[in-house]
Amino acid sequence: MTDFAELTTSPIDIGSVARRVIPPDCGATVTLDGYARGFTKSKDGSVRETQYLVYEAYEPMAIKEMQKLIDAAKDKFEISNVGIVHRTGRLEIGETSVVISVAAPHRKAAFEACEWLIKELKRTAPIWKKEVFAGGEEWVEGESLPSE
Amino acid sequence: MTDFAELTTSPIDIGSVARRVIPPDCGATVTLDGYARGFTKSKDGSVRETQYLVYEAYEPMAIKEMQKLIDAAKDKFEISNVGIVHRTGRLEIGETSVVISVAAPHRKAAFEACEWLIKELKRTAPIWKKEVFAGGEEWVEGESLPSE
Amino acid sequence: MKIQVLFFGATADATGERAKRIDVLAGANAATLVDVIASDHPALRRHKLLFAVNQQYVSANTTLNDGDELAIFTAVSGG
Amino acid sequence: MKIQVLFFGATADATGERAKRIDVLAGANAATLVDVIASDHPALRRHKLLFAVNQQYVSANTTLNDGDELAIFTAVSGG
Repeated sequence: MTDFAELTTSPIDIGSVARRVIPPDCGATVTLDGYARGFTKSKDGSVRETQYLVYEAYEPMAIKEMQKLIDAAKDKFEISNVGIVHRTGRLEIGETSVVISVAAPHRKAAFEACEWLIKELKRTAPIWKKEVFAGGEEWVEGESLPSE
Repeated sequence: MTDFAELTTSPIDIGSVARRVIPPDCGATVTLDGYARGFTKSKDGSVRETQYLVYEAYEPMAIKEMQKLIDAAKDKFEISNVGIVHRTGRLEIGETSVVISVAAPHRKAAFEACEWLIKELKRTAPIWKKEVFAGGEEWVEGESLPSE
Repeated sequence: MKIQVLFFGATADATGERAKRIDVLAGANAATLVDVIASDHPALRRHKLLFAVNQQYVSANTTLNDGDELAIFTAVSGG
Repeated sequence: MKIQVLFFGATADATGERAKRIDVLAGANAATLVDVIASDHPALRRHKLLFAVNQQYVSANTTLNDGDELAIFTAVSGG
């Protein structure tokens, strides 16, 4: 019944994240489930097959940044509860990397807040993704900077 | 890996619905989880406590209408897969009544399609909700008509 | 001609039935059937009604055919 | 003054370290520390760098204080 921002090295169960944010006065939860893609586009436009991913976090700061996002979302949108769980360590293709669940009395606010939260999380949470492919690996560098 | 539209009298596991729509080329799934509210507002504006809900469906037509919505959503938005599961029968407060999961290469389309699908499902799928409260029960009549 | 009429939720409560086979003259539409049924079950008229024939939404004045399945129900409230 | 410097992902690979205590003169900022570290690990300069002091984003020219924790990393890519 409270908000939460967590990192975990274990597989994430989407349903249990969604369940934890549900207060009895709400009608809807919107959940974003991001996961490891099997194919990624390189900077030169070619598509390559990813074997697995590794996520690394600056853990205490990542938790703080996620908590800040939750506070900001609750100011900005009419929502009741937010839960964010981001996985770290090695992820196989298809495994969930991040789940964001937003409960709200009206679903429109839940959709808007969830979309805003994932956009901001990708911009500000100090977490990095390494793609491991046949013959190499590469830390992905984000496109936008937190101050932008 | 295919779309699905189902009715069930058993509890719905959100995570397993979301998992079923994930193709390997997608990066995000957006899931709407609607559930039985504990309090509802009557037409006169007063709030009353609901004890439980009963959902009834015109089953073959409900499945057809949900499948039509999936087809329309896939025409309208750049999405890969859609899963819809609606529960029928008696639901306790807090239990999930409907789950809609949309997988897409880009999350924006998944958010838009999921929001559109729940709005349309509430308008067109032949399913009715009965609220049972202390001293009575009432079939809820929708606000808008499918032809509107 | 014979029409298989189905009721759900509020219309099932209003008529006390979930399904009923009704004989009507050729040319009948959903509105005709409501008139027939409401003569026994006037409570049906308290609701704004929607119609589906063979699991497709239709308007009240769509002509029915022998063997059609006509569902009579109120505005939907799933989700 | 002593600064605890942390590296993650690409910057950990570039420096071959995850954490390093560095002694610098008062008045140093993140840019100063990058100069010190890049003299041993020039690969660090191949990246556009971001900085956090005591787990808050700061710009490269923010003056550091004794005992600060300075994280040096590339644009984030979680989610």
